Amino acid sequence: MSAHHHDSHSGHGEGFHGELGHVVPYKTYLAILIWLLILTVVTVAAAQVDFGAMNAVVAMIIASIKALLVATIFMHLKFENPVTWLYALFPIVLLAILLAGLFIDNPFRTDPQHATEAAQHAANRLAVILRIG
Amino acid sequence: MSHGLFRTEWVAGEPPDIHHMDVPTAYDAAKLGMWLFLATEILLFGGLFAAYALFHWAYPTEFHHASKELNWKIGAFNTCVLLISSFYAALSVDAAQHNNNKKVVRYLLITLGCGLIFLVVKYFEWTGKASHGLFPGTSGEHGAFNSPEFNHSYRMFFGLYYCMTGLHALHVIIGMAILAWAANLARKGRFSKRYYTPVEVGALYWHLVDLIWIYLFPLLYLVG
Amino acid sequence: MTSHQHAANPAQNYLNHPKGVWSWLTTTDHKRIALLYLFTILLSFFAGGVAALVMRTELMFPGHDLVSADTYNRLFTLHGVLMIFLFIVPGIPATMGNFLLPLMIGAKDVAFPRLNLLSYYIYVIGALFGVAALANPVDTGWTFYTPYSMDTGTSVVLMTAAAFILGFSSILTGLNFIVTVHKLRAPGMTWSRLPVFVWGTYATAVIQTLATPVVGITLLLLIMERLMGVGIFDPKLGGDPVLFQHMFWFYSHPVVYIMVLPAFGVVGEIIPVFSRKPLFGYRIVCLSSLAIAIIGFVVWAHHMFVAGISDTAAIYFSIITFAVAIPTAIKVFNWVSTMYKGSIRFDTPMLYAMGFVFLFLVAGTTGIYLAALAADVFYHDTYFVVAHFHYTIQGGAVIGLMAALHFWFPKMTGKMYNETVGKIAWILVFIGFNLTFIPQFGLGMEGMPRRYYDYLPEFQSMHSLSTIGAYVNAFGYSFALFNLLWAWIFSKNYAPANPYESLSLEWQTPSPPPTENFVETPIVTDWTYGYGTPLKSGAH
Amino acid sequence: MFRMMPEQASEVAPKIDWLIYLITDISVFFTVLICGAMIYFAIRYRQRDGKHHETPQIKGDHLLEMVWTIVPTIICIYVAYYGVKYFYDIRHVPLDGDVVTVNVQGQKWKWDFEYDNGKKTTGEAVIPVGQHVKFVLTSRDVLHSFFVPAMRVKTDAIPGRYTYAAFKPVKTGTYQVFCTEYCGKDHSMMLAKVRVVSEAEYKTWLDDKSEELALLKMTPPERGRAAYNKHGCNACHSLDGSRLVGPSFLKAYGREGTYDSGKKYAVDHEYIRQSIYEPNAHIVDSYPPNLMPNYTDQVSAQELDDLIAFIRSLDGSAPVAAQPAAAAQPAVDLAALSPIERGKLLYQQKICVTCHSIDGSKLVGPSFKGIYGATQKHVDGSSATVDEGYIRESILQPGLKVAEGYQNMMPPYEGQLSEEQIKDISEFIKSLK
Repeated sequence: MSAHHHDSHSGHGEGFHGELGHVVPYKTYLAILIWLLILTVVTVAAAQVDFGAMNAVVAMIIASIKALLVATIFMHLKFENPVTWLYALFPIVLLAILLAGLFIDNPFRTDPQHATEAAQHAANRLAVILRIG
Repeated sequence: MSHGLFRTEWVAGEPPDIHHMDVPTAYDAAKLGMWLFLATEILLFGGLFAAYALFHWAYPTEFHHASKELNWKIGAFNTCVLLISSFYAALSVDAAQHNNNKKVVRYLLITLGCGLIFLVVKYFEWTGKASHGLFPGTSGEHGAFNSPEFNHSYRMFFGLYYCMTGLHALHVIIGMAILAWAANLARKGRFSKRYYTPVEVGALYWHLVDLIWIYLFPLLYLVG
Repeated sequence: MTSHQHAANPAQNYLNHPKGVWSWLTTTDHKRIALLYLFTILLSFFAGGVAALVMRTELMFPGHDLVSADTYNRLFTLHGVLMIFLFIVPGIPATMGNFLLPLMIGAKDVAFPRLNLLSYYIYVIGALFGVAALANPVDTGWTFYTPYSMDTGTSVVLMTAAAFILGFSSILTGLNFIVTVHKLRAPGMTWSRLPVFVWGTYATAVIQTLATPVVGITLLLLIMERLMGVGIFDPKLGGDPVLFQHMFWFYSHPVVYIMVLPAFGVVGEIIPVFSRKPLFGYRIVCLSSLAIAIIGFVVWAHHMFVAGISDTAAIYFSIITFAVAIPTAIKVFNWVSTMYKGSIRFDTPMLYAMGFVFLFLVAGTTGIYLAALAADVFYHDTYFVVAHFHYTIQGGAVIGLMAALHFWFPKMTGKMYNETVGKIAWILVFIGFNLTFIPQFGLGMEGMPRRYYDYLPEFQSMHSLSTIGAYVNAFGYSFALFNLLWAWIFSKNYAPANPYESLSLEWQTPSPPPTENFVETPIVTDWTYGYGTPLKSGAH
Repeated sequence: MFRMMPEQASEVAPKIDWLIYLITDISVFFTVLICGAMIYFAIRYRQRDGKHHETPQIKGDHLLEMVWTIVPTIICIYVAYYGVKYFYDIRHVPLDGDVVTVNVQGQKWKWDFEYDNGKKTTGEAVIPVGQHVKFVLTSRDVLHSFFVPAMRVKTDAIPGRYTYAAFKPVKTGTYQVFCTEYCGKDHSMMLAKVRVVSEAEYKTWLDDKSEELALLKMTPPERGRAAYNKHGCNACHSLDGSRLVGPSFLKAYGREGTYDSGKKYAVDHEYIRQSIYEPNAHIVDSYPPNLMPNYTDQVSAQELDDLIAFIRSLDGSAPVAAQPAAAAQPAVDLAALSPIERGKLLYQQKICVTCHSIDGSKLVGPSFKGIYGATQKHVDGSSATVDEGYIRESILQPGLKVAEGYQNMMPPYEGQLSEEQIKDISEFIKSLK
């Protein structure tokens, strides 16, 4: 903690000449924008190819790269002190914990005795879909 | 000597006189405060993403099928609009850091314009869906949305779709209001490289809105 | 305020300057906002207490005594919502946290004073929504479980909106405190010199800010469910009611740590002062506050062991829940060790703190039953759980709030309350509370389910005992709070700046403090728990 | 200390009780230890006559901190292990052995049980001792929870999904079942019984078709009356025109008119079918909507026809309480029985049993147990001691004195019971101390 002068009454605007925040060159912003647009095209292209269940994961990876670019450069996160980093990442960790909690529960609920009924139920729903589709 | 609640009088380019903080602390505090608020927004949308992830896993085929109803070209266009608006929001902060209030106003206006385009495109998309009977309370060739016969995973996909895009659109409107407030101050030449917190805070909020859409677009339109 | 000067009561302080109701309603002074919160939450404490007494009277004998089944269900919901969302969640953080945080770290005010006032008014609006919901009071329990909360005819939408708005106020308070502790510490006030109450409030603020939005979106989805029929929680439409429970408890377990962590902080402040001894293992006590806050986020599904979650999830959450017991046990050991070789005075705050240690031991150990999977299958949703969470919330947080109100009363009001009356009130509260909830442990062990309007005759004796206890408990609280109110208005016994010779920063400024808190921004040179003479063999 | 768990009736109960008593002993030990230390320090180091004495500035002790971190961790691991181990024993259902499966349907405020051979019961499940039983739970409306304290088992019943509660009973007897997930107004009344009986008795009970046989011999209106009682219609719809939660069935059939909302209605076969399967389709004016549960998968088509026949029979011509001939009742020589036994027989024949229990539990009407000689409070605030005259009047004109907390539902038995029979019934009630 740098020592701030203690007198509470002085230290108004006119006394301050320091630099506020970090200045990022124009070219960097432009490069990031172009990268973002390219990645949008990539994500659309990736969606046409059918990776099966992996589609969602691929889409999320690309989206996360774009999000990282926006956060670090556009939002100056790269030049912030560690506390801001902590509170930028904390919600992502909590979201991961919530998802982990949900996905340790729902997929493991099948009760062996009732697998037959569950399968039958899913088949019925599929039939309804095909008629609609 | 507590101030009046709203600081009306100010000196162009000079940070306001905050009685218990000096200028760099006030700037850092404002940014940390906004980052914390963005953390709560991420968690607010996080709850929706968790629900979506769960039902995407539970009904993969139905969700994929229902997402075919959405026009991904409009979604892609909206994504680009928001990315460009995010670019100009970042430039407005850069302009403020170079004491150029006129550029700040221009860039903010471009950002607000992009936001408006986004909302208009979203409005037409929603009304389009409603006419196909995919909006709660309506009926179309798929049958009435709220009737039991209506295929329930369609209802769930579109229920989630409207919740997510609706909440996101609300945040776009809030973001535009903040940026408009900052643009108005910039028009009066309020900012300089010693004081531009409103622009910085407004831009941070706008980037978050763009960030959320970056995740919404593939989840809803492409993967389904 | 009588103007005649008795003890050194400075003419100008935050209470009497600036004057006028408008100055109170538009104040951005954290001390005044703390008092505004205090009166509003004590109002809802009183209302919640009355609802509890009516319920306990109904349960005195089996069968219909006072109210119908439907009214009983609305009463226990009202009791839950009032006590949790309106009283204890803002409880210590918004009142004592607001008042003490800036004082304890040597700041003039919180980081965003106007946001602080805005949080108070958002809280008031939320409370008004709750009052509006009284037109057709909700009968779903404070947990709003679907699918019952989706098709009951009571005003669930209004009450969930109230809870959402109150959550928003809680977020903004948490946000304010985090930025304040990071940015506004006085020079020299490093993290290892922060008082343990500030650590507790900081850990609480982290949970407030990061857990509340999830319940916000859950309640919003419940409203969407009722208005639009989205189908996420509705089994008839393919949704999953257990998903609601997951997202609800993801917030509602961390919220119990929002309630109790500040109380840990308060006890950590009181015991050293009245034992004239440094807090034992200060660094570990502070880190255990953060540990509890972090672990609090990963254990929520121990509320759902029998709710139909998978056995694998139940096993995982049961094991990880035990991890919460460790830091809590460490805290209790450290408090008791602080009293070793102390010079102990038994003022009312010390009595509340010692009472807290006993009550929280019972609370903590009964938590072990509910964490052990096989035992929770039997105890879930029985009166054992009711007794457990009343021991943690009332025995923990409310007794912590009472301890704080008594300990910092001279600083807040500049007056001393009547000690003997305070002690008598404590005895009543302590006996009443135990008399109310020890029998409920017995009911739980015999398998009586909770939220029951009518019960089998064999449970009757314990219920009657519990009802008597409830009245003694209620009388104890009213007596204690009345004593404080009386002292504030009529007492002439003005308090010196530091009646208990505490080394903490907030006692170094006059009481009641001036609006600017400190005439001269303090420079902190030493640890705030340096009581007693240093040991010959250097710092132990 | 604190050994208060209910009786151990299932195989897993002793293990769980051992774990609970283990935690109890550890908790009591540590609470006493720590509070004892605190009180000892308080007394030993108290300030004497108000003067503060010198105290050492002890800041901490790393060894102590390690001890009281490791010791609780070991205890927690030990308890957690047994918690998980016995949880496996609770949840484990042997796939190979012969497991009795009972389908349980929770519905607002009653439990329905259905066995593999189609036998259905409400409020009571009969299971054999010594065999693993699996209750497969689901719910028809909101969340419920199937809790049998004596068996130490509890699982939520979730609509739209199957969950199960399984145990192996080791003792015969009747055990209480509670609903422990809040489910609305009568959540505290949603009770049931699990009766554990010997293998042989369970077999005979399961194949006991007497109830179905009796039904076949009856006429459709009589079967309709049985369905009327079995499905609990009597709780809300009276037969004598008096208004209860729902409209009375007396002279209902054939009634026509328009609701306040202007919609026309005619009570015919279709009206009754809709009202049973979609209760909100027709809401009679001044009656509250969405209170009547949906009976879609409970009232079979056959029962629907019987109910319609029964409702059509209530056109006011035949005396309301046309009792069904006690078909399979062996001709018993009444004179040989004591008044109390005769009273008990009448108590069953005149189906007082459906509303008045004799074991103290509260059904539609007050329980007879211990009622004789007690002062009974009434809805209108008055009260009277229950004697023979009171019983006589309650049988003939029940509407005059309605017990507090109950509704005026009892059909008048005027003209169906002789004076002598009424005297027998009151003797029987007097004998129920």
